[in-house]
Amino acid sequence: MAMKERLTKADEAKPWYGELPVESLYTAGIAGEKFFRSIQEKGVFLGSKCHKCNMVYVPPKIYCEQDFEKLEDYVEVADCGSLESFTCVHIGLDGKRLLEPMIVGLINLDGASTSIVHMLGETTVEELCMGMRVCAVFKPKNKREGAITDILYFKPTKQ
Amino acid sequence: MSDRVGIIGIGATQFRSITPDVSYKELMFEAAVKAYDDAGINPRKDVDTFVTCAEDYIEGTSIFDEYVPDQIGAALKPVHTIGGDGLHGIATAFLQLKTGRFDIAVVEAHCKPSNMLTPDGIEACGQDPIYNRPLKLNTHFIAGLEMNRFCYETGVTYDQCAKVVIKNRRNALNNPIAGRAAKLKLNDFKYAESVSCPLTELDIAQPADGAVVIVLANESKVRALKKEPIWVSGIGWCNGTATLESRDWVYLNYVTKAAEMAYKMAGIADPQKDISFAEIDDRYSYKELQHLMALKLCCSCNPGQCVDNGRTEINGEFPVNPSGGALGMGYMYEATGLARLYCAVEQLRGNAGKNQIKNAKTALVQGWRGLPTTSTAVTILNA
Amino acid sequence: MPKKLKSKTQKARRTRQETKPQSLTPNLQFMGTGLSSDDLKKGKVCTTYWIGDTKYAWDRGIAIGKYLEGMKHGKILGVECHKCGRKMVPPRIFCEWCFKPIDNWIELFDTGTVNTFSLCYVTWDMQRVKNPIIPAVIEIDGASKGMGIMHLLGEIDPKKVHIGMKVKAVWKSEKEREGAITDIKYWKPVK
Amino acid sequence: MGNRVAIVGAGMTKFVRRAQETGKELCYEAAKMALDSCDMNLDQIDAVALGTAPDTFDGVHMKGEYLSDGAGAFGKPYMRSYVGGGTGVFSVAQGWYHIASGLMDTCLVICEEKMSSYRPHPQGAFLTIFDHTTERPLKPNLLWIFALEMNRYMSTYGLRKEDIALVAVKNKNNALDHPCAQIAKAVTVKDILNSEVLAWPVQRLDVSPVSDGAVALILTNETIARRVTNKPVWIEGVGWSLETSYWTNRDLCYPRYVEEAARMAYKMAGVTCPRQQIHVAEPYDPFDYKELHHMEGLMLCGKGEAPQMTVDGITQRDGELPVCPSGGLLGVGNPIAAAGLMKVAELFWQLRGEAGKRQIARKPKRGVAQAWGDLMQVGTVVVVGI
Repeated sequence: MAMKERLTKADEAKPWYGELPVESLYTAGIAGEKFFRSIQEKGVFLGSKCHKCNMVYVPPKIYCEQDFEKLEDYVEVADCGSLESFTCVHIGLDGKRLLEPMIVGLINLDGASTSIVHMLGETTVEELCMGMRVCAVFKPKNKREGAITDILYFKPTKQ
Repeated sequence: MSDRVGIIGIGATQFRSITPDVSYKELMFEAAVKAYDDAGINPRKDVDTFVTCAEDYIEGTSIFDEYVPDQIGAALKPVHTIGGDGLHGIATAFLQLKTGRFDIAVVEAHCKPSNMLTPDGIEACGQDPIYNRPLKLNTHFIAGLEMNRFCYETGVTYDQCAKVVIKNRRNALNNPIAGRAAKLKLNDFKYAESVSCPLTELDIAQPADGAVVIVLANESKVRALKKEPIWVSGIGWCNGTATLESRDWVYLNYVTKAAEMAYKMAGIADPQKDISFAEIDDRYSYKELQHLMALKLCCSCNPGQCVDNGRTEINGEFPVNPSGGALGMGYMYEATGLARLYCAVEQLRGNAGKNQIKNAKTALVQGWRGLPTTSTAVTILNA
Repeated sequence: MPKKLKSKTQKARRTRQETKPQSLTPNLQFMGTGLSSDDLKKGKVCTTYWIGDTKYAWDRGIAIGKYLEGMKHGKILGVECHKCGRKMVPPRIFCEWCFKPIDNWIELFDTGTVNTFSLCYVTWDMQRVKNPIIPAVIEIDGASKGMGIMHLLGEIDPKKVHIGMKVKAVWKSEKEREGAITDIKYWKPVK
Repeated sequence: MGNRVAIVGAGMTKFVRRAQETGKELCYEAAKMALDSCDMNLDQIDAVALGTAPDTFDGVHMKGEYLSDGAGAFGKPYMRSYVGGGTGVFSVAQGWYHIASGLMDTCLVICEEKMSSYRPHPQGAFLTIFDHTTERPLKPNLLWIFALEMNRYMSTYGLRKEDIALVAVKNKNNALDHPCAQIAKAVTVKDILNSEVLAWPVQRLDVSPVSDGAVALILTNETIARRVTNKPVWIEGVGWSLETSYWTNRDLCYPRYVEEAARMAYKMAGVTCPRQQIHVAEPYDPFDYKELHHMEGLMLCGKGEAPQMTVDGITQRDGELPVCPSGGLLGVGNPIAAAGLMKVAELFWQLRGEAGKRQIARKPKRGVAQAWGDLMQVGTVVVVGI
């Protein structure tokens, strides 16, 4: 033992309770502003295109993370795409089991080089498969507020 | 700079699921005393620079580096924090020693996850606040997405992932400081509760409390102290992307790049031949396989076969996590990589007891910073 | 009384004449978009809000555990290192300068001297208060010189607080004490 | 011993109270500007060293990881260092050892802070820097420790607030010439003494503002420095030191940790008489008395002598030893880590003669920048020269 002294009674071992009080207001940023306003107003996904490597970032960035070009060219991409991966989450943010599991997908929208993370709806996890076609379902226009939750979920489409 | 860097002292506490008998300072003090005793040095006189690895949210204290100097003997000395895995700390100490301005460096990492009452809530604060957090998902969802895609593309089966868990937790039975040893069977996985399919409870390394301190020195100092060091012959670290949207979910290029940097420095041409064993990150069962693949340490294109044919067992051709890994010893956030390194040094010194690998000469140690990051560090150690 | 500093050189205190900002070199362009408080309040830009669920139960451990237990009994405990001779508070199980375990526990007095203080008119989250909060570093009697703890002063006219003032702890009643630093309500001047 | 390390490029964003840009975007703007300033691109960067202070400000756990893509760390060795308020200047030391080790040829050093994210007021985040058991229950305010230290400093040397306020007057006026300044406003000693008392002796205008911003530097080894610029600024010395966290056990009137850090840096730089050999200083000035405190710790004057130097005008831009010609944190703004790095960027511009209207009269050959942080505990020092 590296220490001279130790606690020897179980009731001497006690914790002290506290928290990190963190409340934050995050701005969506320059690219995020364009992305969310386009969804809010037109129900259209915007990406930013790098003319050096042809990457189309969705959600957009003001820079290409690979070659650091400034991205100022915003392009519209489809609101449908293919399912790159999915999972069914059973544990909530509080660490407790959820009554209703949440299905999450990784969706590569047509025309985008990256894949957006969002909920999957109107489906069950058994029905899902890799590469499946899914489309965005938006909130009604008057309820949108310029956030990622303006998209309700993505749902599978029959081809 | 031809001067090599060697590890001359190691110290660690027991890794346990809770440690109500000591504060974090006392936990660090214990590991530090052991390490300095092992190195035969006095930290107040002999150490030139100290590096600690910590994250504020894990500690519950902002600017946590305020509270590190006293208990590791570093008051009024050059000390700083790296917001990284313990192995990033080793890389920092390595760089500092290589400048030729320092002789002895100390790296410390510790963790008390048992003190986090809301670990899921705390980890969620690591998600992107604009695009991911509003979905209000438990951070394990990222591992679920990744495991699903990884298994789909590589053909790794869930059983093979389960075998990683069985191997590591069994290895931990013979590791006296491990806190999560267990004897499991494949059948146990049938009843394991799903966390984020296909990920189950048993696939996730459960947290443990503990502290690790490592003492490093440059070659001339090693000679002066007449120590039998474990040499750090290669080091590499690398980042992928912070955003979930633009990352590759199967092939971890950042791990490959970090490994290549370390291999090059250590003069390793064929990692599978030149390295005797590996201690790598296994925060999640599939991660061990994914990391093996990225480190170019698996025998075929399907890393799952490495567990099937027993290649990664302690007595196999290429033992992986003979210590028990994070699955068997416990996941300790920033200290996880240092725990791997600690056990690798014990192996190379021939002190691994029942888990001792014969003729262990060269080890690879790798750490990953956990979700949602793509940040890794790799170290090559030589006896 | 503080002395007035006089300039020894010809150059007295100056204020600038020119006030027009100018860029470093003509071709440097600095980016950054400033927002007003209203821009955020009125939703002129897209934002998200998050309340962190970050709760902890920190293990008090050997040293602080015993310290707080002492508080519960109306005592201030310290520790001693025989090598450097320091009597320390708050207690720790090691001497940070000698890097060795401490030698023994000692009971200190609940009186002390104000090392420094402030009259604070804002709370921790910047709410204004009318009567100042008076934080101070109080050197505890019985400990080595300079060994203080941070605490609050009370029962005193803010104008009369001064460095070097002798103070005494005002404890909560035995029933109210719970083993916390707040078992001392505040420190009041000793006559 | 070691390889020589040079600063060859610098970039920064404006310091603003609330930035629309995300932290990542601020990082990008500063990094891109730094790269452009020396005609380099990201491919030529071997490693990225990031500095940023508490995660609670940006409100992101593992903030270093979160910022990585904007900081140009994709596929690169990347690490975040952290010593509270001292981070900004420390990050230069971090970049230095990356290159001095011989492992890297070039390193992008970048610091970012977005304090405005914290609600309701960024000051609240500082509650959590105190010890969770022995101090936080008293609901301490960040201003306390400064007020306690300032009071100790004033009473030890018998100083008046008027004389300390001169620092704020000088720095806020200097900032009028800084294009990135958040609160460029001419003030007088009277304004400061009449400003709201927050935590006596600390008043509203004694304090630097909370800010959002980012700063970046490009560091290279000697060979590359000679290739990309004809005006490299050399990192001659770095030093850092962390005092005990038992701050109530220390004498608060003198920053020993700054002295230790300065000694380390001066030794490396071969500086034996700082007052003669240093031509321009950028000590950390989140509060006006702090500049004085730190000038003493940096051994630019004797203990308790900094106020007289200020009164004598020696620290003015056209004085013998200009101090904080940038405008410092008091004038330009205080996005914690970025503010520290801004000081090194200022020295870079001053030494190259590119500081525009802020250019100091005497042609400086060597400068020192210093930052401070934690519980009045850490000193980080960088000496640069041409």
